[in-house]
Amino acid sequence: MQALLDVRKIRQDFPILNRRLNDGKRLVYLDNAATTQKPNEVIDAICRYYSEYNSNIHRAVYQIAEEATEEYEGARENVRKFINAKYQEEIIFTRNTTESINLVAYSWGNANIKKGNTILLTEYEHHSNIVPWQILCKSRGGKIKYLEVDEDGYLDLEALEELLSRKGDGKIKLVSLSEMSNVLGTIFPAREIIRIAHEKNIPVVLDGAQSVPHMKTDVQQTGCDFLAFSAHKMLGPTGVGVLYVKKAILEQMKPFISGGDMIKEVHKENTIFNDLPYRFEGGTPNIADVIGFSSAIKYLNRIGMDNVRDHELEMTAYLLSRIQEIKNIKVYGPKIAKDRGGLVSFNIEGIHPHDCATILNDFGIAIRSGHHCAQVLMEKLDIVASSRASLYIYNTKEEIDILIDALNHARRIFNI
Amino acid sequence: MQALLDVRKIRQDFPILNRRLNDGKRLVYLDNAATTQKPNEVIDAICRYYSEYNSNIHRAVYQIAEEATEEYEGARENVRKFINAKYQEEIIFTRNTTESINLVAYSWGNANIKKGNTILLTEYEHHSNIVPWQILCKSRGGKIKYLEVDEDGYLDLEALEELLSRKGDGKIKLVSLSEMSNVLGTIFPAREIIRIAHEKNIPVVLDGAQSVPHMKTDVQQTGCDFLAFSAHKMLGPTGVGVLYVKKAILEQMKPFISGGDMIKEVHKENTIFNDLPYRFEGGTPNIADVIGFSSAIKYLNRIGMDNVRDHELEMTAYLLSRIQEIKNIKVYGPKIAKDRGGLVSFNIEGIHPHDCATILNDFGIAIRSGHHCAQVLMEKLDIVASSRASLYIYNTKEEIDILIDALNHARRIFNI
Amino acid sequence: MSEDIYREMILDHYRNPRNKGKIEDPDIRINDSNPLCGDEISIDLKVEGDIIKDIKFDGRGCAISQASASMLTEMVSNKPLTTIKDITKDDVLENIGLTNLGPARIKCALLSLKVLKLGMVKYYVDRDPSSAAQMKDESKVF
Amino acid sequence: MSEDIYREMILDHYRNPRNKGKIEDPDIRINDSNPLCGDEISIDLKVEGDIIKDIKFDGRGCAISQASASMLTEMVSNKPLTTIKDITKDDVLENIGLTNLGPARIKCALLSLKVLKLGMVKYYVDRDPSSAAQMKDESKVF
Ligand SMILES: Cc1ncc(COP(=O)(O)O)c(C=O)c1O
Ligand SMILES: Cc1ncc(COP(=O)(O)O)c(C=O)c1O
Repeated sequence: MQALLDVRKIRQDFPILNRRLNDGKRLVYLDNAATTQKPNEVIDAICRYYSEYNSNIHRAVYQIAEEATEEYEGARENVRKFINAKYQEEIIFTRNTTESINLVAYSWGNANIKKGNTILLTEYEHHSNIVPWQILCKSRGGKIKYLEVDEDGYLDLEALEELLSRKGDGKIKLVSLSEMSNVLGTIFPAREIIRIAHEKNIPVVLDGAQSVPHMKTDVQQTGCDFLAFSAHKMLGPTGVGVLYVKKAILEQMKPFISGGDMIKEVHKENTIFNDLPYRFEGGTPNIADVIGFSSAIKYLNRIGMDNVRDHELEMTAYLLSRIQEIKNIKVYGPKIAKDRGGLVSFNIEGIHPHDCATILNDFGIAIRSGHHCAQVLMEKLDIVASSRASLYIYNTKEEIDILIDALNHARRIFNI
Repeated sequence: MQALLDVRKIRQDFPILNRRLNDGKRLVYLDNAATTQKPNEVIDAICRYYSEYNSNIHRAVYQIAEEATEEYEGARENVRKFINAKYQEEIIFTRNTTESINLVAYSWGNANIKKGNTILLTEYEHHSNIVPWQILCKSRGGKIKYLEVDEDGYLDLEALEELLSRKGDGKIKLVSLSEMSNVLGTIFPAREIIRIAHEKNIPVVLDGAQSVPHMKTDVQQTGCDFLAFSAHKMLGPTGVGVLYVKKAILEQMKPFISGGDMIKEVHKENTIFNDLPYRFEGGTPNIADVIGFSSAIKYLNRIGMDNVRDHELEMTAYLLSRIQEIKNIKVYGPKIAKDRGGLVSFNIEGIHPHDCATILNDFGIAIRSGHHCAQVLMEKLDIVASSRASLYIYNTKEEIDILIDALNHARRIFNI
Repeated sequence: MSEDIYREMILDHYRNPRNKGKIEDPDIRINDSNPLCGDEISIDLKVEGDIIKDIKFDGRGCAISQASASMLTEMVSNKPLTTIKDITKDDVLENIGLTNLGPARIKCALLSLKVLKLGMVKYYVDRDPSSAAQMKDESKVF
Repeated sequence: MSEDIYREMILDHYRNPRNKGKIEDPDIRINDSNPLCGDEISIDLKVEGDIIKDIKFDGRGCAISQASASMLTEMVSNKPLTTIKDITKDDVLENIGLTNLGPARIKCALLSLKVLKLGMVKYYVDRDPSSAAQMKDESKVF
């Protein structure tokens, strides 16, 4: 079989991968689920904006402002194509996944969730897909239900169907779930879940923070009503998120962040809001980083999202098999690599994940340890924290080997 | 008198000032009230972050994450010092001034504005300091009053005192105003206004979008309860704003954007929020740009904000006097340069400001034309739009001369 | 260069706009504004048996938007209402002789076309509400 | 290097924590968590005439936070409650022999001190609510 990605070449595009750490070690970056590294062309796009045509957009008629507007709106078109949305107006730029979900909770939620309504989440959701709904429900008198996740990290679609069929007081008004768990790694069958929900006329918010960066996304195929994701988890800069909303729904939604740029006319007593999508982008946007994000998307397109997925699948299978060699290790989530995105969470009995990460740092390895903003899941798993290694296009089997050696070293330090 | 700033040297720090436009003309950038240009060291700080220590902050224990956390929190300390806030916890990073004001409207406003309460704004406010209050008042049953601005662009402090003294139904619960008008250029006596308001126990929001970049700010001296401003208007990157809130008030405020990073513990039914200021920064922050902003502040500190102000005063006086040579020109705002920040808005009778900007673009001049997000003021002035030239540390008298020549050329084209 | 934009013809239509004003008791009255600059254009139409019998525009704006509106009214006057469907953005730009405007100024030039198309859609939908879905995209200009 | 951190003393306190558990009917019971990792520490105190007569801690956490809590309880046991005021973050770090921790791990090492200071403040404020303002900053550790 032919190599899926030319990883050696890809690595040359990422300046940080040449970084030498304090003790001269090379960086082994395995925290991609938290944020990914950035290729030169993304960094360059940002520099070029600031060095050549930095200016405020939409409202000015001079040359550099027109250039900036064109690049900014071009980024919107690139995002539209990347997730195969039907209309550009369906793409709203936010700061991150978190703000995208908050936008839905404040704007759609306040208008549609009433006393006694229930919102269905799952037990593996990220805090960003829990807390906004808790706050909404507290203010509107709604309730939250959590769909259970089983031992191996799967959902029970029959239980889902049963829940969504409930009438009267327990009726579900909205489903919001992550397409891929940032702890278990499970990829959930979004299309199937949405089909079931839509049969009962229940809209679905998809948290794509972990899925969009790692596999092909097609909002028209999955049919999701809302999709939230972050640029910084897919080679793009910090400070940019996306919220996709189906046009028919977006047209009914009230503005969230209000002020400059999202209005058509402001009078003392009332305001006429701007057309879509501008109505939802108040104030000077994060112009430079939206343009940088556009470059990240171009980079991913060039590689091809199917190749990204295939590479990660190969790496994940290798990581899964090697990590299970380690004594007293507990690995969370599906046993089968193809049901997973490119991350593996684990605990070595007797070593707290924090201590594990500190020891790994001696090897130049960057992994995450903690609750991964998923404390509801941690409670379910009856742990406080776990370690997580997460992969992307530039990771190699050699790096996984370094990780395994380091974990064994940790066992020796702790005498386990 | 000695030159205030070594403008020639400063200009070398800004790569965009070497930009040649389509027709070979050099850029004459006079739209600084919309956004300023960025010096090399700000651009470099962003590149360095992405090339050397890009990682998610606060929650990881590996080396580059600790470096990033340190830089990010160091930026907070730099902002604190820059506006002389008492505590670091009082500094919240947002996307821009607009989001900062929305945060106050949603979090403080929803808890404190009740049916019949009045919020006092002024007629010259930017849409970002009007629309959030309109939306708040609509949902809470509150009212907005606009303090009038006179012919020459000043407020009547006696009228203010009278308004703030009203009891019962017309009682004012909050004052929110811009310290400097982005159209009239007037610098308003914030300290005096806040003193009057505080005598009646009324808190004050200061929109510092135009003032903080151009003059020394001291929140302990002015005593404002809230201060909002944007990094991109003071040499910093797009995508970063600041909200300062007095600690005693902030402690009482509920979160706005909720999700990862702003929590201490999340359970199925409830959440314990994180300490200040993290409680107000949900999701992955705009790490790179906050660090870039920190560099911008260092740059401004090195120049000295008093020198910034003095340079602008000199330029503004020159611009004001030269522009009045032009026939049929109407200049808005104070006649006296020292009552102004570094911007001048104007209209030439018979030339729509849009057409004016298009003609100026032929000269490489970037100025703004339009309603400047201040349509309430436009209605008051009985115009649809105006042109605006706005200055910063790198602008020179030669550039002002080019502007004057171009305006005269526009008059010739339009035969006026 | 702006000399190419502000030719005599544009300035003439700007200073002496054709069909400027209001129609009393119009069959269609519609307006929209350009959020870029706050400029507004309203258009009144008198329609007889599908023919545009009278058209007037009103509003404040720049030379480009005003001249463009003025020329557009001349272009459709006494034509069938359905011709509006077929007018493209390029038709308008060619008609006023401004084919190389930047993206910001293009919106000025096309505001009147946008308003006119909105008016036509409104006219048909008022008469036949069931056509709303089908007419939805007819008012798209850019 | 982590070998310097995970020395025998730390691992010993981690595996065999001193004063771990709960006090029945304590004079002070207080807890806090580290938002970084979700680790929790609760501390119970028995105070007699201003002397800490008994102290126990409980919670789950990493070797550093557990060892640090264990050593801290030894440090203040049978001391006057007011000594807690004077314990600095450097005292704790020196006591456990970890003076070069990074900013993230420092929070692990200091969580127990933070909880202990919170407990002391609560004790005094419960007895004399008017002291709240004055005690406000006493619980600051970092
Ligand atoms: C006075 C004033 N307030 C608020 C704003 C809004 O700033 P931003 O677009 O950065 O949110 C601006 C700038 O446009 C301004 O001039
Ligand atoms: C599943 C999931 N949802 C939401 C988020 C929040 O993303 P952000 O911090 O970019 O808002 C994350 C990432 O941390 C995530 O993994």
